[in-house]
Amino acid sequence: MIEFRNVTKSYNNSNHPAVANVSLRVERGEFIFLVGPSGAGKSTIMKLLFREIMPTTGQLFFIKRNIINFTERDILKYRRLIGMVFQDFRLLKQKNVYENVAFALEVLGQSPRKIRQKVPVALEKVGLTGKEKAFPSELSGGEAQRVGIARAIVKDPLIILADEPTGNVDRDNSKQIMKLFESINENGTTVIVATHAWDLVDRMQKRVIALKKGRIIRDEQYGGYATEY
Amino acid sequence: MIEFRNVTKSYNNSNHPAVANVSLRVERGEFIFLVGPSGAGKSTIMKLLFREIMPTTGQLFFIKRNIINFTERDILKYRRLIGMVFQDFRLLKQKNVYENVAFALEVLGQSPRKIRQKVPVALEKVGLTGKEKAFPSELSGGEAQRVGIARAIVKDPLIILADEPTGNVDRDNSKQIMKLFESINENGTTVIVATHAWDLVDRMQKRVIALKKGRIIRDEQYGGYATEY
Amino acid sequence: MEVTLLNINSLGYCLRQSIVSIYRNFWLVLVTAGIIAVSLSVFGGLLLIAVNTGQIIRNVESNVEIAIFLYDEANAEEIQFKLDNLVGVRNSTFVPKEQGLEEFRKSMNMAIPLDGLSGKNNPLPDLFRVKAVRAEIVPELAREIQEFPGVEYVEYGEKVIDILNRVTGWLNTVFLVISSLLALGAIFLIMTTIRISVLSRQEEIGIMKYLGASNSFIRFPFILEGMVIGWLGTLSAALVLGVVYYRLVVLLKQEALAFFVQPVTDMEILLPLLIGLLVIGTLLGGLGSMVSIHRHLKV
Amino acid sequence: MEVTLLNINSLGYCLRQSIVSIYRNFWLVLVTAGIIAVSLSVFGGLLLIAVNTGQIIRNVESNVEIAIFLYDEANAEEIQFKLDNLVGVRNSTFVPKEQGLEEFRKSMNMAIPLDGLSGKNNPLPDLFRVKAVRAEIVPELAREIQEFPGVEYVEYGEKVIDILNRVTGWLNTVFLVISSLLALGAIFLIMTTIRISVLSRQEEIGIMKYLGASNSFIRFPFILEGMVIGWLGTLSAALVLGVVYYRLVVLLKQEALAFFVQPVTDMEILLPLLIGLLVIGTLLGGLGSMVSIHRHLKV
Ligand SMILES: Nc1ncnc2c1ncn2[C@@H]1O[C@H](COP(=O)(O)OP(=O)(O)OP(=O)(O)O)[C@@H](O)[C@H]1O
Ligand SMILES: Nc1ncnc2c1ncn2[C@@H]1O[C@H](COP(=O)(O)OP(=O)(O)OP(=O)(O)O)[C@@H](O)[C@H]1O
Ligand SMILES: [Mg+2]
Ligand SMILES: [Mg+2]
Repeated sequence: MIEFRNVTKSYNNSNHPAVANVSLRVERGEFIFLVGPSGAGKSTIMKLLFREIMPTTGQLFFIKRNIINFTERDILKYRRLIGMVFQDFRLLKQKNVYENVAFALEVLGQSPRKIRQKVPVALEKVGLTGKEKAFPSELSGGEAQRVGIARAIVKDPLIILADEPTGNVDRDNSKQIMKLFESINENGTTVIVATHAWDLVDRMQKRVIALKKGRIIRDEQYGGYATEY
Repeated sequence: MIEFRNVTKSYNNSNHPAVANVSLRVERGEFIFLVGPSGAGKSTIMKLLFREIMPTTGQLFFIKRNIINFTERDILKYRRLIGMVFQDFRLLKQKNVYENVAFALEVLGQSPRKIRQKVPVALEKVGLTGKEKAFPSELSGGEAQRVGIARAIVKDPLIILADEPTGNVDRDNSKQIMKLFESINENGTTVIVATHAWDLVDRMQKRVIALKKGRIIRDEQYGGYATEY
Repeated sequence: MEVTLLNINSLGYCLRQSIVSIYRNFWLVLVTAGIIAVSLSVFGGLLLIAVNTGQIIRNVESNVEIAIFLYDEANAEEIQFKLDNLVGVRNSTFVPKEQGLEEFRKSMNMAIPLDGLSGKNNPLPDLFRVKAVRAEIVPELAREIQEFPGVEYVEYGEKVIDILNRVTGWLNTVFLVISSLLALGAIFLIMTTIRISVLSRQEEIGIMKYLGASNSFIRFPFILEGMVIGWLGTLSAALVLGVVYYRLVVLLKQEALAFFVQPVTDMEILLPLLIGLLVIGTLLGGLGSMVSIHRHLKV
Repeated sequence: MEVTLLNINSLGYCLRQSIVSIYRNFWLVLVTAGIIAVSLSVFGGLLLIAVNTGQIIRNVESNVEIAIFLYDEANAEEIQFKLDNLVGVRNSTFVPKEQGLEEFRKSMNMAIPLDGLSGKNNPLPDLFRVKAVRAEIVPELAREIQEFPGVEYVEYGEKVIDILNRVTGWLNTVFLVISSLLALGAIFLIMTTIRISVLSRQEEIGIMKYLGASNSFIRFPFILEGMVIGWLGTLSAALVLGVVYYRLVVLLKQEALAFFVQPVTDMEILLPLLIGLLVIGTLLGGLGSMVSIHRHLKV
C-alpha cells in the first residue's frame, strides 16, 4: 500500500541527511515497529508518510499514487484516512480533551450524534474517562499523550502512524496501548509505530525496521528491538 | 535536606487531589526514583519541590526553611541551586541549543569565558556535540530532551530534579543518561528522577518511592520499579 | 471511503466554534475590538469635522452678495422680476438710494453730518443686493445680470469669492489626504492586530491542517469572529463619537457662536455616516481575518 | 553558594540579547514599529495642522484695523507720535479726508460722480488706521486711544474681533480634545501592540523565571528592544510627516494662496516638535515594554 523509493530527506541547516536513500514497502494490514537511536530519522519517516514534509529526492507512493504530486485537496483527503500520533502530542490548546478528540470527527463532517457516540468510547479505550473537560495544560504528560492516541483511533483510520506513543506512559498503560494497536491492526488497519519501548517490541514479535543515521540497517518480519542477525 | 509534611495539592477543577497527604524526607546526596502510573502525581511532586506550584495544605522544607514562605527573591535564589529537567522540555524557542544551555549560566551571572568552557562539556555529556546551532524546532524528540538535561547539569546544581528524562530517548542513550546522573550523584548532588523506565530502575537499585493516585504506596531504600512487599 | 470537504455538520460546528472561541479568547477579542474602535473613532471624528467645515464654508459662501447698481432711469420692478426668475439666485433685495446713503452714514459714523446730500443731492444710485445659492456661480450670475437693461454696473466680492473657492479646494485636498492616510493607517492597524491575534493561533491552525481540516473549515470561525470583533469595535466607536459630538453640539448651541458655526445635526447626513462606519468595521474585521489567516493555511 | 541577582556579566548578556532578539523577531519588530509610526504620524500631523491654523488665525488677527476719526481741529502729528509710542500698536497710517473720499468713491464705483464733495465740501473727517500686534488687545487699545485729545470717535471691527476670538477659543478646545483623544489612542495602540508581542513570548518569560532569572534580567532586553522599536517607529513617522509637509509647503508656495495661508516653516518651531516626537516614541516603546511584561513577571 505504501512504498518509499530511494527517499532522502535533508533538512536545510544540516550537513548529513536525516533520512538517506530509504526504500521500503508496507502492505495493507501490516504492523510495523520503527526503531533506532535518538536522531536516527524515525520521526522524519513518519512526517514524510504523513506528508508533513517533502522528500529532498526520491518517490513516495500511496496505493500507486505518488504522494509528492498530491494537490492540497488530495493531501487533506489523504490525511483524513490517517490517524497520526505525534511525538509532541500537538493537541489544540484552546480545546478541552473531549473537543480535541471530537475535532478529528468534525473535520470528517460527521454528525453530532455520531460524534457523541464515538468520542467517549475512544477516551475509554485509552483510560481517560473522567478527563473530558480538562484542557491540555491541565493534563499529566501521559494523559496528554493518550489524548493524542484517542484522537488518532477515534476516526477508524486506514493507517495509524504513531510516533513514540508510550514515551510518557507507565508500563501497564504502555502494554494496554500496544494491545489496542494490535486489536485495531487485527481489524485490518495498517499500523506503524516508532518507539523506544524495547520490551514491548521484543515481546510482540512484529515486523521491525531499524534505522541508524537515516539508513535502514535491519528489516525483519518477526523481530525484536535489537535482534542480532 | 528536603522534607514534605502532610502535603496535599488539589488542582482547581479536579475532584480528587493530585498529591494527597504526602510526607517524605530526602537527605543530602540521595538518589531517588519516583515511579507510578500516569497521572499518579509524580510531576506534581516535582513541581511542588521546584516551587512552580504551591501545596493546597501541608508544609515543605528545604534545609529547615519553609519553601512556602519564600519571597520572590528567595525563590529565584532557590531555583538557581536546582537543575530541573521538565517533562515537556521547556526550551527557549528563540534560542538555539547552545544558547539554551548557556542561559542557565547567564542567569547565574557567570563570565562569558566560563560559559564558553562549560557549555560544550555539558553538551558532550548528553551526546549533542554538533547540534549547538540547531533551534528547538529543528531537534528530534530525544535531542530536545537531552538539551533539557544538559541545561540542568551544566550549572553544577545542588539538587537535580528530572521529570521523565528518558521518555523520548533510546535504550542506550537512556542508560548513559542514568549513568550521568549516578556519577553526578556520587559527587554529592541530590538527584530525584521521575520515570517510567522500569528496566533502569530495576537495574540501579536506588531508593524508590512509588505513587498511586497521589499517595505514597511504597518507599524502599534499594528497590525496583514494581517490587512486591 | 468518500469524504466531502464541507457539509452541513461542519457548518454547524463552525458556527458553534466561533462563539466558543470569542468566549475563550475574551481578552484578545476585547483588545482587537478596542483598536478598531480607536481607529474608527479618529476616522469618524475627522469625517464629522469635514462635514461641519463644509457646512461652515457653505454658510459663509451663501452670504456672498452681488451688488447691482442701476441707472437713474432703470425699471426696478422689471429687474426685480427678472432676478426672481433667474436660476441660481437665492434672494434679492432692492436698496433705494436713500437707504444706501443712510447705510453709508452709519458705516462712517452717525456724528458726521451728511444732510446736504439727501434728496436730489444724493450722489448714490439705487441698487439691488442679490445672494446666490452657491459661491461658484456668482461670477457667472454677475455676468448675466450685467446684460440686463437698466443695470449700470455689477459688483461682487471677487476677492472673497476667489479666496473662498481656493480655501474650499485646499481644505478638500487636505481632508482627502488626511483621511486617506488615516484610512490606510486604520486598515493597517486593524489588519496587524488581527494578524497578531491569528499569529498566536498559528500552531492551532497548523494542527487543524494536519488533522485534514479544509481551509474553509478553518477560516470560517475566524472570519465570523473577525466580523463580530469589527462590529463590536465600530459600535463602540460610534457610541464614543455620538456622545462627544452630542456634547459639542449642545455646547455650541448655548454659545452665541451658534449662528456662526452651526453643527450638522441632520440625521439624513449623520445616519449614513454611522451605517457606513458599521459596515466598514464589520467588513474590515471579516476581511482582515480572512487575509490574515491566509498565510497560515498552507498545508 | 552565594549568588548575586544582576552583575556586569548579566548586563553584557542583556545588551547582546536585545540585539539578537530584534534580529530574530524582525517581523514583529517591524509591525510594532509600524504601528507606532502610524499613530505618531497622525498625532504629529494634527500638531502641524494646529500650528498652522494658529498661524493663519494670527495672520488674520494682525490685519484687524482700528479706525480713528479726528476732529477737524485735531493735531494729527501729535496723535501720530502718541500712537507710535503706544504699547501694542504694530503700525499706524494717517488717512487725510481727501484720500478717504477717494477710497469711498472707489469702493462704490468709479463711475459715480462725487466731484461736488471735494475740497471744502468733503463731509468726511481725517482718520488714522492702526494695526495691533494681537487681536485680543484691540478693544483695550481702542479705549485708550479714545481718550487722546483730538480724537472724535474710534471704531474697529468689534464683531470680527469677537468672532475671531471665539473661533480661536473654539479651535483650541477642539484641538485639545482631538489631540488628547489621539494621544490616548496612540498610547493605547502602542501599549497593546507591545503587550501582544510580549504575550507571544509569555512562555519564554515563564521559562526564564523557572531558570532563576530575576525580573530585571528578563525586563532589560525587552525594554531596550521596546526603546529601539519606539525610536524606529518615530523616525519613520517623522520622515513621513516631513516629506508630506514639505510637499504641501512647496505646493502652497506655488499657489497664489501662499499669501493667505502661509505654512509654518520655522525650524525653531518644527525642530522641537520633531525632537519631542522622537523622545515620546522612544519613551513610549521602553515604558510600554516595561508595563507590558510586568504582568508576566510573577514567579
Ligand atoms: N526541522 C528540522 N530542521 C533541521 N534538522 C532537523 C529537523 N527535524 C529533525 N532534524 C534532524 O534530523 C535528524 C533526525 O530527526 P528525527 O526527528 O527524525 O529523529 P528520531 O529518530 O525521531 O529521534 P527521536 O527518537 O529522538 O525522536 C535529527 O538529527 C534532527 O536533529
Ligand atoms: N494544571 C492542572 N490542572 C488540573 N489538573 C492537573 C493539572 N496538572 C495535573 N493535573 C492532574 O493531576 C494529576 C496528576 O498529574 P501529574 O502530572 O502529577 O501526573 P504524573 O504522575 O506526572 O503523570 P505522567 O506519568 O503521565 O506524567 C493528573 O490526573 C492530572 O490530570
Ligand atoms: Mg522522533
Ligand atoms: Mg508527569
